[in-house]
Amino acid sequence: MTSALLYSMAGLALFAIGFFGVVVASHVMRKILALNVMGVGIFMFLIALAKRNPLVVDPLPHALVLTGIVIAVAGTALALNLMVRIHHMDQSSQEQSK
Amino acid sequence: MNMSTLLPAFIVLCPLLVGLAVMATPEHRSLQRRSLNIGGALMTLSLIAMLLSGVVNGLDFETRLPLLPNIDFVLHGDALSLLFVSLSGLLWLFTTIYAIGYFKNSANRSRFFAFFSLCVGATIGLALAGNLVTFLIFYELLTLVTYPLIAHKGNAASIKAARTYLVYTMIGGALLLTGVVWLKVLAGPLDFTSAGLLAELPGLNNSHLQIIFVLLIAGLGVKAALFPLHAWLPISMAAPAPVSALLHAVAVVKAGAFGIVRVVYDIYGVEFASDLGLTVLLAVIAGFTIIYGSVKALSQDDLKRRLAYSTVSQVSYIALGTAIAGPIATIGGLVHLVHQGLMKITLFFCAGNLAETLGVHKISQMNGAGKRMPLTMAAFTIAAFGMIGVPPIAGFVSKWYLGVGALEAQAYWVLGVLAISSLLNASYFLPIIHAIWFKEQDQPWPKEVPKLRLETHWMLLLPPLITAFFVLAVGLFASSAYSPLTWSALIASREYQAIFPNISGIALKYSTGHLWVLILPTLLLFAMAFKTLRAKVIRLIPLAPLPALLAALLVVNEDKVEQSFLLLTSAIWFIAALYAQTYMANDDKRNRFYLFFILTMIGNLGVVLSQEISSFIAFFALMSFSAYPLILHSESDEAKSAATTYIRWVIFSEIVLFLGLVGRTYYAEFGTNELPVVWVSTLLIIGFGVKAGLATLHVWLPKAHPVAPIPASALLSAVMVKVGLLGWIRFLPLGDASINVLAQPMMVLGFTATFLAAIYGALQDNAKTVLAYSTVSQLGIIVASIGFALATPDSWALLLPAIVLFAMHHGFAKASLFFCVGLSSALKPGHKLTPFLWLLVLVPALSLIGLPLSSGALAKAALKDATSSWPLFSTLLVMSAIGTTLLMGRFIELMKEQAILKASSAKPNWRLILPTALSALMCLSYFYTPPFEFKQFQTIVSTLSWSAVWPAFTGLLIIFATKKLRAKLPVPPAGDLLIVYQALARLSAKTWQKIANLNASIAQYIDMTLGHLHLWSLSVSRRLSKQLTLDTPGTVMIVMLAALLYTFLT
Amino acid sequence: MFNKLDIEYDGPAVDKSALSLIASVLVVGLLLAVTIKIVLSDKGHNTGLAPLITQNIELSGVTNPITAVLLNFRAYDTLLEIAVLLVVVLAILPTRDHHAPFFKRIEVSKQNLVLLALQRWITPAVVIFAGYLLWAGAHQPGGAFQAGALLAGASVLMFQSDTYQVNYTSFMARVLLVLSLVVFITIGTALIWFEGSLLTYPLAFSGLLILLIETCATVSITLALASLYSSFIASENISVTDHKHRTIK
Amino acid sequence: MNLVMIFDALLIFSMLTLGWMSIFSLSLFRCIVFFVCLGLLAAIAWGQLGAFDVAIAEAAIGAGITGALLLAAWNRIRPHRTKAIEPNLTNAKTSQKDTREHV
Amino acid sequence: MNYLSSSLLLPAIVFLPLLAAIIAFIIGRNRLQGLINISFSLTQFLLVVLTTLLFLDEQTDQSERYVIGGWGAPLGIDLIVDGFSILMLALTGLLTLLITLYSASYFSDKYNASEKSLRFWPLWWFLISGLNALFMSADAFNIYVCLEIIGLSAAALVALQGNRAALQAALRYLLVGLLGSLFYLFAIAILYRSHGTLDLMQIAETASHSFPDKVAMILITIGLLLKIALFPLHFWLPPAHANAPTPVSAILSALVVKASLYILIKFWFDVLGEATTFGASQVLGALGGTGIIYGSWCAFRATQLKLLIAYSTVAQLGYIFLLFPLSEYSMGVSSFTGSASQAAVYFIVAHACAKAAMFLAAGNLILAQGNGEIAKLKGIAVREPLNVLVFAIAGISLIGLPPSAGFIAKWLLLTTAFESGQWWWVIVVITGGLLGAMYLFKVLSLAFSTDPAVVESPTAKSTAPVSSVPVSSVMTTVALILALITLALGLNAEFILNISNTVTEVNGI
Repeated sequence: MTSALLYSMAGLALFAIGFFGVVVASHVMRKILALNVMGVGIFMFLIALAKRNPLVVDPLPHALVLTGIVIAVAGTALALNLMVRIHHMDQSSQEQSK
Repeated sequence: MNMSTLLPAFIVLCPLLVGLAVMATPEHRSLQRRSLNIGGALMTLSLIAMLLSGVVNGLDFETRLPLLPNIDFVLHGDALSLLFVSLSGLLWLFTTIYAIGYFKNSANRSRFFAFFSLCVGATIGLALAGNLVTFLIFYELLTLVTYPLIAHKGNAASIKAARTYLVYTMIGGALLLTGVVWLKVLAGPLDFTSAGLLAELPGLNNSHLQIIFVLLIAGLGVKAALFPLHAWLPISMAAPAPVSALLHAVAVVKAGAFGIVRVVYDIYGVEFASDLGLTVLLAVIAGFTIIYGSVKALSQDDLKRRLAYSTVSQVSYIALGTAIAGPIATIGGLVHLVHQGLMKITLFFCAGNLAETLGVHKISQMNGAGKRMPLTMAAFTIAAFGMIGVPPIAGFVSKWYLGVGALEAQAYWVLGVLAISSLLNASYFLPIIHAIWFKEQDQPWPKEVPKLRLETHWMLLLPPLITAFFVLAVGLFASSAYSPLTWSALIASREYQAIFPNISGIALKYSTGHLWVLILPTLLLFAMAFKTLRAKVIRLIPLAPLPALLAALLVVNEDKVEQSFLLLTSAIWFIAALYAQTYMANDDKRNRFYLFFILTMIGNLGVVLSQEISSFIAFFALMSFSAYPLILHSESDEAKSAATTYIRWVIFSEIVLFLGLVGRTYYAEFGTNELPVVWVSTLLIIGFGVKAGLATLHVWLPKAHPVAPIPASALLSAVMVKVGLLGWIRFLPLGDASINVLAQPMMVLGFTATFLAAIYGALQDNAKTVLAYSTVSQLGIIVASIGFALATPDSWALLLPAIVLFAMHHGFAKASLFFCVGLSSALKPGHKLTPFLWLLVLVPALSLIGLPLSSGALAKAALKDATSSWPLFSTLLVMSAIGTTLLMGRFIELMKEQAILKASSAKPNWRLILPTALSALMCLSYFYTPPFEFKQFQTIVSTLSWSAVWPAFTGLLIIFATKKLRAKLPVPPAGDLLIVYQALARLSAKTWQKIANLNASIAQYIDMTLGHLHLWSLSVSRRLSKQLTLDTPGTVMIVMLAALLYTFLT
Repeated sequence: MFNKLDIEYDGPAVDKSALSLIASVLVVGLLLAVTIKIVLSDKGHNTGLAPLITQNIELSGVTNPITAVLLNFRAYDTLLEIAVLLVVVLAILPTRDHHAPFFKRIEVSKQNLVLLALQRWITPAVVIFAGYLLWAGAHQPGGAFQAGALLAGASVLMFQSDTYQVNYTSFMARVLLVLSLVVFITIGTALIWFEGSLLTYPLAFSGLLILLIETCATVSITLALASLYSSFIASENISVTDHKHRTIK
Repeated sequence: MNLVMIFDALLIFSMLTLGWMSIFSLSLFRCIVFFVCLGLLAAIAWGQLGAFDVAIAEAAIGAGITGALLLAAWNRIRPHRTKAIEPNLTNAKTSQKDTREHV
Repeated sequence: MNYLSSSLLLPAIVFLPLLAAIIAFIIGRNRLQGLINISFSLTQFLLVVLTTLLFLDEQTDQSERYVIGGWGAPLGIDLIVDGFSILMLALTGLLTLLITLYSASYFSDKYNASEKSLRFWPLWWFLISGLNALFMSADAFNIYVCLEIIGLSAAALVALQGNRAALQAALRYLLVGLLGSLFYLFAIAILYRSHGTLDLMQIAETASHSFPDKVAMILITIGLLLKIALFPLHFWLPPAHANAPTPVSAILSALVVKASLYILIKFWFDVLGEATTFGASQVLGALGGTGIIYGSWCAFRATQLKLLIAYSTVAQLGYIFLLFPLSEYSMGVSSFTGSASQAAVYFIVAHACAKAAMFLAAGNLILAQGNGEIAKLKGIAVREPLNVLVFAIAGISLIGLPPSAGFIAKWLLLTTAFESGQWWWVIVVITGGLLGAMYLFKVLSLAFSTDPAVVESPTAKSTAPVSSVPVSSVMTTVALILALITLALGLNAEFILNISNTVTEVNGI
């Protein structure tokens, strides 16, 4: 049970929690958080993958994770922006309706 | 890419391009649109003509484009496709002209004409298709392109109609697609090969082929309006008239029928299909549809819906023709494709004209339309008669070949179907014709367009007239080189190759002897059409029969029977014409009388002169139908009821005759062993029996004769009745012994008629009815002698001249008696001429009774020695004289009463007396005329025997004895057995009514359950979809994940 | 799952419909068991591409293997990744007011001293450290993305005090945002001309080129991430009536 | 079970709990905070596993920027905004009740 | 290596749209905007045509590899172009050209949408570049990045309209997209773990019935099904496609959905062919079948025109998914070369053209009519005859009636179904066609009916206030061109089929 194996299992666990969260959470923010948690999970699996062989560290997964992180943040930003604009739309429509 | 590969493509492309071009023309540029349309139509027609000439002299035209892996888009011009292409090309031209006239100033015409030419383009493509896939492509294109046409008006009714049309055709298209794909997978590329593709392909399992056949036929059946799939046709009558004209006469409906022909012949091959038992299935469905369509048409009041239902039944003729696996039936089916197209398009044009100019949509509103729109209604009548199958016109040709084909394939039930459907056709077309011509206009036209120079816009009038002309021409010149009949025969010969019989025997050739005789009357007939010439023509009418009379007297003719009949007919027609000049002088409806007088004359002379079966039936039908207005002339109530009974019996006789003659021609041509000749002879006997007053079939005679004007009733009983006898002589196989089983009943019927008619006639109170009954009794004698001839075939040589002699005698005597009835006013006692007039009455009466030295005695004597081998016959013959004397005595009593009653002061009219005198003279001296050359003077003397005298005295004794008794007896109604028949008719009508409202209630029940089902399914779907908004898509996704896990890992 | 996207709803965290709860627990457990089984089975390639990368590291012009992979071996991925970032920035940027100046300093009356102090001390340190990170990327852990993110962090700090306003839709901002993608593409396509196929750096200049790309990338990433953040803060692009009352707790 | 193994186990356990809490904790603000902590712990974990580049990136972007964005977004959708304008309570309640079913 | 794999062409196809996006972003709002974009789309189209011609005349039936950075397969990333991808590239090129023409006038000032066009054009070009990159990429992770570009830019484009429904649809679309991509990323990780390389060809060589490969295949299938919107996971597609601006919904329905399908086909048949089982393909087929029925049923009951067309996309996708059960399973490995693949390829092309034409025509009708309500379309044929005609032609192709490309596709599908003996798919396809006819002619019958109440009465609320701007002729001609292409494809199947026939297994070099 090397530490890499432990981490990859943890990564999968995080992925599972994230997926469960996305399916079950009701609020949009929670869904976005869940998606990010899934992302962290996958990245942990990848990084653990890189260290499978204690002697040599495989740099490729690291590059993938780096790109993954940037994409994750981009996706989250867009989702949040849309959420806020929807909320703003509801607010202004409520003001008009009052 | 030379001409032979490009031509089919050009033909298909031309209408499609015209369609697109018209779609692009803006709405207001009507001239450009009109020129485009008509130019396109003409161009396509010329291309088709080129293709036609090419195919005739053997060139092969094929356009082949790669479409799908190992399937090509093939347009192939073979004989069958050309039949349909030329039909649609031709009718497209006329319908375009009609449509331009019809849509004078209505909205979005560009759209209409665009889709119109696209629709024709699709039809031509469909016709030229070389394999089943190309056929399918154009078949579906046709559906798409006809949808906007039906929905053209845009109102709720046409949208609903378009929707139903779509539902049916879409489902049909889907079934066809499945069938074609499945067949393609089984049998590879599906090119149409003339003797059937699947026959030779090895290793195809038959159950699959059967299912595929059912799929294909269901798919095509929708458009061919076979029974369960026909409901869209009547509903889509909401479309404008040109659409329903082209669609239901040519494009859509024919596409289905053409498809069935292609599938049965070029894909399955007829023998292979019949081995699989498929053709029987198709035949049954087609047969049922024919009957169902006609029955439904009966109950429709809307004209276009009635025509729609008649299309439903007519198209199934084609399917029936293909289903009966026989070359002749195929010809019948194929030729009906063209004929039905022509007839139906004429009918729809006329319906469109009525709707457009008078706003008439219902049949009940059509009374008196003939007067307002004579030409359109004439076209309508020709086409309607064609649909019924009246001989010379197109419909008859296809029914004829279908009949013979049915016999060839031993499918006797098909003959039954043909008979019933002709009966039904008559019963839903004749009332319309009656309403048009013979009823007065009882209500103002709903939406009348002001009357122009012509009855309606020339563009609306020309097409129906041309197509009507084509209907007539196709019928009359059926066996000419370029007629559709020869073309279909060519197709059938290519389909059947080896086993194709020579059909020259049953071909319809119209040829009569001494054709020049009919020229003068036909000229007079055409002259009648012009108002100005009408008065002069009426005066010339007596000259019409003279050429025939000269032919009878002067021209040496080896056929004695024809010469004698010709003599009788022409003489009586001449005398009647003279008589009519004065008799009808002050009658207001005399123009109509003279018109039909000439028509009947042509018919009668034609029948006598004709040498061919087809010309015989044609003139026979012409005579019987044109006699109807003569009977109806006085428009009184009894006249109307008499006329209706007369026409009903005529229709019945026509149909029975049709069957009889079909049987006779078939067996004359292809050997008689299969079906006993007895059946054919019975049919012929019944067919001509109606006309010749056979015992139970005579009921129309006593009602019709008294009602008609004197010259007409004279002609009716003297001459027209004899045609039945002529028919028997010509067509009954009197020589051979096989039908002597019929002799017994004939003789019994003959003599019962003679005696019963005499007794019944004696009780009548109207002079003409008495004479009518005397005709019936005299005819009884002829019937009996014919029966005798059947019993002893070898005596026929002797018997024939005797029968002819007797017929001639009866003709002249009865004619002069009828003429005397006309003189009744002049018979008052005390005037110096009355004894002379009484003499004119007594001479024919006494010769009828057969007193010595009279022609009657001579005829009876001839009969006696011809039937000497049977003593009973001659005694009965003598006894018959008693009956005749009874009738004559009663006649004279009535004449005396009338003379006293109408003792008008007017001096006797010479121009009436002269023709009666002439006929009385003819009655005495006819046997000196050339056809009889009686050499032995002593035969006349031999009539002086006692046997000729005692019956007269007994008759006189009975008259005086029963004078008082007869005064007390109530007068029995004129047509004796008619009451029985009418009761029977009422009974069957009641049972039919019960059946009708039984299935009406069933239909209602089905609709109700369907309605509930629909509502229930809607509510279920609403509830389902509420849950199914997948408010838990996540769970669904997870369930899918599980499913995939399972399938992947196990 | 996605049907109820309520934003105001502050109710219980879990979408209570029992069906989805049970099913999801069941299957997620299944998923976990399956994947753990994979991890334990441990078959498969134990070193991945490590040996291959170490062989080619000297050809790549940089010594840090991750930067080599990112900017040389899989340069195409990085290019597309920058494009992704740009897409999101573009989607979020407001479309109005091109004319406002790129950088504006506003004198705000009420100064939050702590914040001001923090800004004054930390921002320069962060900038220097980011520079170092960028430079060290070639041979030690570091690189464009990390430097860019760091600078973005600094800009977040700056925005808190509302003293600086950066207008991301001005021409200058737009050019800077797009700078890295333009540079990357031009270099890539130019290399086709010189070296025969896309993004093959010539041995001599590969180090230099990578550094150039990295710097531009850092600039663009900083601006991109800063604009992402500012879109939530800045009020003008989302006209919210409560502009005046924005108070920070 | 040397010291490093214990540290790893602790780290993993805390990351899992933080992961769970960042989705299903009561209030949204608490979720976001837990998520930022998760980001930091992840950075440490990457360090542990020898991926230093990624550790820095995770710390800067994963915890830094994402955290900042989440907080800013949360700030925009907090119900307090409406209280500031019309402080009456009904308004708050209505906003809560008015959770339209977005089908 | 021949000319294609070394020249500028392949990378240019990806980079040209990127440049176009950058320029559109920088120049912002000015007169030349429409013109520049049209010229870019024209050059893009010419490039694609050139590549297709080059690829065709090489007639080598294998695929062309383009090595980026000179590093070769496992280390660097390669671009690979085979028959199927060339066809998709050509399709993208064509649709880009036409829809750019359409949107040039759609976003012009006439419809006061000019400031929206600022944000539209860059996102549009990023979407196109993503699509092109995806069709050419031969590297698993590279596909992930392309999927992300497409997903994000598509979501942003859907949100362009700005009203609440559009934002809601965009958010849902984005979340679904992200979830799908994460599943895909997880699968790549597993693949990398067991195969040690990210290049598809090399993975294909060592793919086997092993457990990790199967799990990876499951994850990829689930992830991509989410993005393709197959039946049970289709909930996000109708609102997204209905609320997006017309050109966006056209490209979404025609191509974006097909991109993820292309990747699924690539993995299912080429890369992880070993790992797939017949049972699984039946599951996909079943989902496809129910999708056809359900999609058509919802389309029939839809009241908004664009929603109707969106649901018909769901239905049409069902048809393509019948490819999976129908492709021959010779000894367990299914290859993408049988007639089923021809049917699927033809369906994709036919559906793309027809659906794009239908959306554009619908857009024109809605612009002319003022609102998207189907009931309000009564009597539109009088005012907008050409657009109704285009709508009808596109509808005909969707139903699969003869003169159109749809018919050829349906024909090929039916022949395959019969040949492979799975006759039950025939029933599904036929009923699908009939249901399709139902909802198409529901609209057409309204367009034809001249109900006097609506047409003449000026007071009808719907037509009066909303200024129904006359539809610009450019937009109608574009829709017409697309419809004519559908018809042209209907007449000759050889052209498309012999391009796609050069589809080979990725591992068979």
